[in-house]
Amino acid sequence: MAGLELKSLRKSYGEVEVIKGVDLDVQHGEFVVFVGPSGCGKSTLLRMIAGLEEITGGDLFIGDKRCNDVEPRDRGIAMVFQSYALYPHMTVYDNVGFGLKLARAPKEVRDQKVREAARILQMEHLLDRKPSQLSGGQRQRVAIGRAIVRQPEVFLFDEPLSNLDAALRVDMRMELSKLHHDLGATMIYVTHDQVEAMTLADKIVVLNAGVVQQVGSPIELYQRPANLFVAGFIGSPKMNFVELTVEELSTDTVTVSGKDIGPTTVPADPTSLKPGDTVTLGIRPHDLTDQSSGNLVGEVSLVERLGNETNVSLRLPSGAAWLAVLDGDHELRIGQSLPLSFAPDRAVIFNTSGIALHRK
Amino acid sequence: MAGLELKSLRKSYGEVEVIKGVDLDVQHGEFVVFVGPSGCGKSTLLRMIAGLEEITGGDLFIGDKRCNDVEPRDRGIAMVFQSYALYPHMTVYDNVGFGLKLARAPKEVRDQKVREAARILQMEHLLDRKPSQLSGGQRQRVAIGRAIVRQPEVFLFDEPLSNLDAALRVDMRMELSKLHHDLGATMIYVTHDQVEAMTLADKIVVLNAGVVQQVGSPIELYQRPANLFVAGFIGSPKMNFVELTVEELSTDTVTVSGKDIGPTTVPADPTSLKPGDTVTLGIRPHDLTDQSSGNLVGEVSLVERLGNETNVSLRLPSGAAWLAVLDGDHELRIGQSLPLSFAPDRAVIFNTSGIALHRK
Amino acid sequence: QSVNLTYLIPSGPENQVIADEVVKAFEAANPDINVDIETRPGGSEGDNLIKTRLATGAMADVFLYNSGSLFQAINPQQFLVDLTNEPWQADVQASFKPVVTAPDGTIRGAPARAAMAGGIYYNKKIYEELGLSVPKTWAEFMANNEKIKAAGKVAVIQTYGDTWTSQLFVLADFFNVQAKDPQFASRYTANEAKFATDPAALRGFEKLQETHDAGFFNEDFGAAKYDDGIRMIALGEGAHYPMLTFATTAIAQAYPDNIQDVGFFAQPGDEADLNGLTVWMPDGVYIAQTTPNLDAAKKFVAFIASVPGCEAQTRAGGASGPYLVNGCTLPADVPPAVTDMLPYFAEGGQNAPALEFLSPIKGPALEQITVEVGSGFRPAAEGAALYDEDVRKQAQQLGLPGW
Amino acid sequence: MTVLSEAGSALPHGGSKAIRRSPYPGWFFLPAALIYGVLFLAPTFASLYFSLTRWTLFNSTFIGLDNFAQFFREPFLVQGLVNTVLYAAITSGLKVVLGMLLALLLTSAIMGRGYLRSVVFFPVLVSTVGVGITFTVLMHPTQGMINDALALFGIKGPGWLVDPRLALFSVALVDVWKGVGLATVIYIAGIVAIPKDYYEAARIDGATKWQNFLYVTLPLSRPATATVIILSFIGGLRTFDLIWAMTRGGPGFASDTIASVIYKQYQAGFYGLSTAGNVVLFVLIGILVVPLTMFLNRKQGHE
Amino acid sequence: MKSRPSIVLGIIAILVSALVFLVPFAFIILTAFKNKQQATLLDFSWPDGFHLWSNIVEVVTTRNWMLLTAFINSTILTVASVTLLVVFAAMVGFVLARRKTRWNGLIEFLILAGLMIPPAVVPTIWLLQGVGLFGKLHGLVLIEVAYGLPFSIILYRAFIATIPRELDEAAIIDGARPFDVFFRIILPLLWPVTVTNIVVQSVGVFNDFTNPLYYLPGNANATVQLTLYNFQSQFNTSYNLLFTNILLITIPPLLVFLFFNRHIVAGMTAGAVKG
Ligand SMILES: Nc1ncnc2c1ncn2[C@@H]1O[C@H](COP(=O)(O)OP(=O)(O)OP(=O)(O)O)[C@@H](O)[C@H]1O
Ligand SMILES: Nc1ncnc2c1ncn2[C@@H]1O[C@H](COP(=O)(O)OP(=O)(O)OP(=O)(O)O)[C@@H](O)[C@H]1O
Ligand SMILES: [Mg+2]
Ligand SMILES: [Mg+2]
Repeated sequence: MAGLELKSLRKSYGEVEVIKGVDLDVQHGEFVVFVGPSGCGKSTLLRMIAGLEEITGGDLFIGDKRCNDVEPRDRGIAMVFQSYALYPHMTVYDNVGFGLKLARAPKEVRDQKVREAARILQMEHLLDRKPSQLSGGQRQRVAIGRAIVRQPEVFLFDEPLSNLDAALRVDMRMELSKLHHDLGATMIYVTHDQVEAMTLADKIVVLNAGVVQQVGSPIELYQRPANLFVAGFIGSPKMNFVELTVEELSTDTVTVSGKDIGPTTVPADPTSLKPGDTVTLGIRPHDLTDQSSGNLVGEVSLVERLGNETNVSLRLPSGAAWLAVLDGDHELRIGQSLPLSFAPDRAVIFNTSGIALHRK
Repeated sequence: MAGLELKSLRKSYGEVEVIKGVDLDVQHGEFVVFVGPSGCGKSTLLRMIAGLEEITGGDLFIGDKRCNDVEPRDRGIAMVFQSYALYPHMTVYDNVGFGLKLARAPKEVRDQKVREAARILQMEHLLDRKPSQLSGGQRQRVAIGRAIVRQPEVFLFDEPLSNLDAALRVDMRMELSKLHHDLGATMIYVTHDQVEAMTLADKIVVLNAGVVQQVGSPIELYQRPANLFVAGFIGSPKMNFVELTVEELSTDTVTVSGKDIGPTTVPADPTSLKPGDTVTLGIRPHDLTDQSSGNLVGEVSLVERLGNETNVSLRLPSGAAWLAVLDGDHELRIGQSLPLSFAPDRAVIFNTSGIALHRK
Repeated sequence: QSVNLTYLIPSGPENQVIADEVVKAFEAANPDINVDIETRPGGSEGDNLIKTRLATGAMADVFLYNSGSLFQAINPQQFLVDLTNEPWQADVQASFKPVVTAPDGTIRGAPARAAMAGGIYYNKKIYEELGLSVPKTWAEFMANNEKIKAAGKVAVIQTYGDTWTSQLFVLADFFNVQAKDPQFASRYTANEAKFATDPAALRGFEKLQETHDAGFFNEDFGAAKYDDGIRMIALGEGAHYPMLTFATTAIAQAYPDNIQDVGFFAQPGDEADLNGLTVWMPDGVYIAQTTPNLDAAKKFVAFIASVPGCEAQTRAGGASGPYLVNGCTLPADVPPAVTDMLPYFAEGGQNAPALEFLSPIKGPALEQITVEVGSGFRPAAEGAALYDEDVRKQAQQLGLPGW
Repeated sequence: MTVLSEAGSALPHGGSKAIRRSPYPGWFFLPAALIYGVLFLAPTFASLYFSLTRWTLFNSTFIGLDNFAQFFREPFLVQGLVNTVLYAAITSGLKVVLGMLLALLLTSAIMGRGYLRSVVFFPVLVSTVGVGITFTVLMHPTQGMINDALALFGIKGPGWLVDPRLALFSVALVDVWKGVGLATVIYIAGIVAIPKDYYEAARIDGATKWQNFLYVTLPLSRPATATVIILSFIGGLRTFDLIWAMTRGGPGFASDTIASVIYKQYQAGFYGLSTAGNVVLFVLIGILVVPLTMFLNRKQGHE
Repeated sequence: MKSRPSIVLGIIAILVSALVFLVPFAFIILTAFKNKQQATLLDFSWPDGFHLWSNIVEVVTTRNWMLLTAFINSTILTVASVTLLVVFAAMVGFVLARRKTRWNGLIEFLILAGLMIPPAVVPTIWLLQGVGLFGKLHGLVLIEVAYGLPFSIILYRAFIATIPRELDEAAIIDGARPFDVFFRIILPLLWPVTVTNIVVQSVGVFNDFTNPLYYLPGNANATVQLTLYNFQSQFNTSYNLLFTNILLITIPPLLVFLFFNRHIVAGMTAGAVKG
């Protein structure tokens, strides 16, 4: 049984505090994904869980044991380092098998497991190479291989697929998902890839500047972001925001309007609002459709045609820069004005502190 | 003027040939993206262009000069290494300014450029740190910074954004695009991110196992892939394929049918085909819609709900595993059968050697 | 039941050869005793080794070491076996006994080698050629040098490439010092006489300076080595070479064809009738207190100090001077340099032990000072004064009274 | 990259008392500490007592600080001190510079590399005695090869070892000749440890060979430089064997260093005095070397 | 760009090295070819005859083949002490470089002290006698280890910084005990440094003269440097034999160097970490 419990965990490098009190519960067998902007402390948190980074404050429980001072070796973890950290003097085979060798696994078992991992990672032909003879993505796969052969209670993955091509990434994602399923191990996974986060996670943890912003299932985070940060961070392309003024309140809707958008009634929790307040309305680029009878109009400033969809950058009358993702291929002129619409129930209202006011 | 010309460039590491005769023309000011599976030789090619890897065979022209044996210094290039290769003994500031220092740029100019780059890369607060005190993404940005301050004729980027979060990645993509625009420099860019490739490239080069598969504009590659490999590689999720039999040929259509799909007439070049031949039909997951009156039916094996769209994995009657990306959020049961349809002009026909038979 | 003895000697081929021969002869006479020869560095490195091994109780059974002041410095009373009452002491010449006598008056050693002297080798051919005769006074010596120099030859060979050779003019002058002041040694030991202030003692330094200032030296005197000196004197490349007489063996070995050309005389003093030789007592052999084989060791020492012992030595190394054991004779065909020495030892001849056998103090920096004086870097008086300082340090370190 | 936790680090929270064992365990010191402590440190510190005595090895008399007083009265102490520092500075300076250059040459793709490496290292292997004799011969003022060679160019060579102004420098040069191979192998180890990525980055950044050296090799071979400087500087301050073999501190006292003065005292049997001298030399070296090491170790390139 | 060996530079280097390094060497060889008389002249003359072989025979057979005994002793001494030295020093260097504690300064000072103070011979002998190691080969081995440690530790300490700490971490996560981290990761990656250490220390121990002289007396225990004294005394030296001997005892360390030199290769840590 290896759930995890983090209790106001803190970490400072000298003066700089990079983890500012993180509380988190991870159930045994859960697949938890950490996301957050570059430098927010994801790797640090992972390394603290692994026992590689001294914990400055707070408590870490693995299973039911306080593990602040337990040696990494005794924590029952495996980890894929962001920097790979391959043993340069060993072949791929030995790199992958090193953990098993240390655990004194019989040679045949080791051999079988290493080959199995190599198969999963599509690197059977590389087993005799040294890390210096591998491409970036191949090295990354070796790093994954090293972790997965060990079948520990807890897996820690630090951006394990960042250097793989799309097809391989999809394959690997599936393999990891399968592994998770087969082993029933707890997995903690750092990624910048939204698709990965969305598809793999039982639970996503959004970090920003060392603070947890929201913890929830992928769909929850996407549909009911807790605050502006999460709203902006989850979902790609990013959610569009515009500042509006509260016009009217009902029990579970708020009517807002502003320079860019005429009066629109959005489902929201109005309790903390009063008419005249400034709020931010957020709407995802995918939720915008080009419709002549739209509730807003933007001037096209950039068009990216991806084939099956078209990304349109727009400038709203207030000057706000928005993005719309339109289905299919559209030929648009830069400078032309484009009327857009959205379904109000797709929009989210945030108060001035950035807290989302979801309908209860 | 710094176009590039690669003439049957080859590279072997001992026995292993990793670049097997690459021909490529890059115009001055063009933005070329290299894509290809992990280990296909992208980095090697970049390093050959940079002059870091000895050229085993063929000729490399930069501008109009044969550069096989020219020192990297004299090639007028800047490069972002896949492994960053930051100078561990220098601060971020010095890392970024190093090239300028070597070029004996005046101190003020250097300072101004370094700070400008830091601003662009959102790392102004990190200038005094050593690389070892940075997170993975921060290091990557330093690596980018080091290249962009130098304003060379040719930029070489090796997966420069792979470790950045989505938001930052979008920002950086825009900044690179802007830089390209402002400097008019030639850029060669390796990425695994389809969106990056599609949005940035004037021209995409698809590599596989050291061989160029296709060169073309993003939309061309997406819509008219030259072969099965490109078709499968470009576009995410991957194109679905199914083997069918040719039923009928007209001047510019081919009618195919098979176990999974009833007779369908697809626009294609029929010249090399005759009825009864086996061909492969490809259709992108995004081009599949759930329609009760569809031309095929699959059994749902996995559902990934991303919020704005839903990825559905299907098993066709023949056993082929397909994926459909359906707009919006769908609740589907695993095991249920799902009828799908596609517009025939979205489908691509490949002959048995995997060559696409596009209508002329 | 055979006994194993270890015998520690200074290294070097000639020492080795002699020791081998002695041991061979001894073993032939005492088949039940087996002697292993062990070597050690010579010079001060050797002094340290000897002291260290004595101090740590790790000394060989029998060892060969200097007599005189160095002997005193190894605490003979504490570490060496008392040999006063050995029967063979009767045959040891009386002049040797004091230099191996511990402070308590017991004799702790036996003579191991032939006696040596310090003086001046000269090349007989040059002397013949220029019609010179052996000088009895310093003035005559300098006059000879003058003539030799005028003939375009090197008058005095100096070899400061081996610094120790530079001391000879000072050390070999001691007979002359003693002749003037018989009490010098004891006054010197008692901190009453000084080289710088005693005119007779200062002469040694002055002589060195004079010969240098007169330009009598070979051009490369600063770099030449002892071996060069030997060659030059043997081959007539130079006329005089102040040296210890053990060089005779070396010359005989290296230049057997020229050994007849090399003669020897004592370093002249200022008066012709006070002409005598400064003598170096031979090394002694000693038995360490720690030996488990005292009887065998005593037998071995007795053998060395016996006629068969010196015969074995002569067989192996030739003769370089008189042995201090009664009954030991030199063969008839000894080289002229040895013959030249003998009169000083004979009845009526004049000789005196070198200062280091009369006083425990010998400043360690003497050779460097004499190099300086002999190279003209430092005047004789200053050199002597510096040496007095050096001597003082030594005396203090020895804890002698009166310093 | 980041610091692993250390044993016994004070934890702000109570909780379990389980001592976290460092991955860098203290007991790794044990075998070395035992051997070094027992066989070197203990006797050495014990012997410090003898610096306060008049010591013949057989018995010692306590004489307080007299030995130190005597040591500071040594007639050529000041000159010896100057010589010592000069000698150490020259030899270590040249070893660092030449060692670095040779190592650069010998790690580059150069014809005959294996041969050159061996040749450069060869002098390290030859016993000091042999080197001493060989060079006294080569440096002989009238028959020496060096002066013969100079004579070919019409230069009258100096008396390398005979001229009191030159002797120390001549010995220093021979010391460099003998020791540069050692510096070179250390540098070679240092240079090969530098990942080639950095050179590639620098080449792309437009570095010339010289700049490559200045900004990449030099800073990143800092471990080697630090080692070579410390070892050769301490070595230089302490050596006497080559001086002893070649000039015995001469001519006269011209090439005496503190170490050779001490050695001579030791050879003369002044054991207490030489121990006192060693204490003085130790303090002197400490004064020079401790700040130097602190400086050299202060900001290591990596980590 | 081109990795073709630089020929011009190579030739210049070879010529210069020949002049600077081989001329003195030539002197040693020439002298080894001469007979005693000619060798005594100590000059660069061509040997009058070929005496190398007879010199070798004489050198080797002198004193009951003492040189052979000495070779065996020196080899055992060298192999044993260098092995211990390398392992123990690397262990200390490793922990010292990786773990920062407030004791580091003191420890480093004590190590430096080993380079700064000459060992005290007599107390050491007393000590060795006390523990029964005096005059024993293994006693001398320990002495050599003790005296060689500072150098090796300093060398290792400095170089451990060149190994990315992530590798330690990766190994720790893989379940490595400190011992494994050290022997399986650190030590192999420090191979060039170890080679340097081996070469330097072997030369030092093999050519050591003072320590065997004091701590290991006795003919049966002679080491190679001591054999030089067979031909050299205060007043008389057979230069031909001395130099032949020097030549002979220089060969084994040279072979050691030639063997290990090939192992000093670049790029040990290539491909280990990204960033
Ligand atoms: N030194 C080497 N010896 C042998 N093969 C090598 C060596 N270096 C690289 N390779 C091989 O060359 C091929 C191309 O490597 P390259 O780094 O160019 O791949 P890449 O396309 O950049 O891959 P990635 O996307 O994973 O970075 C890889 O299959 C790699 O294993
Ligand atoms: N040794 C250090 N000293 C000071 N600050 C550090 C040190 N190491 C890391 N940091 C800082 O700690 C913060 C968190 O780093 P961490 O590596 O956890 O980020 P991350 O979330 O993994 O980012 P990325 O996605 O870029 O990898 C960063 O801002 C980084 O600059
Ligand atoms: Mg990270
Ligand atoms: Mg790559």
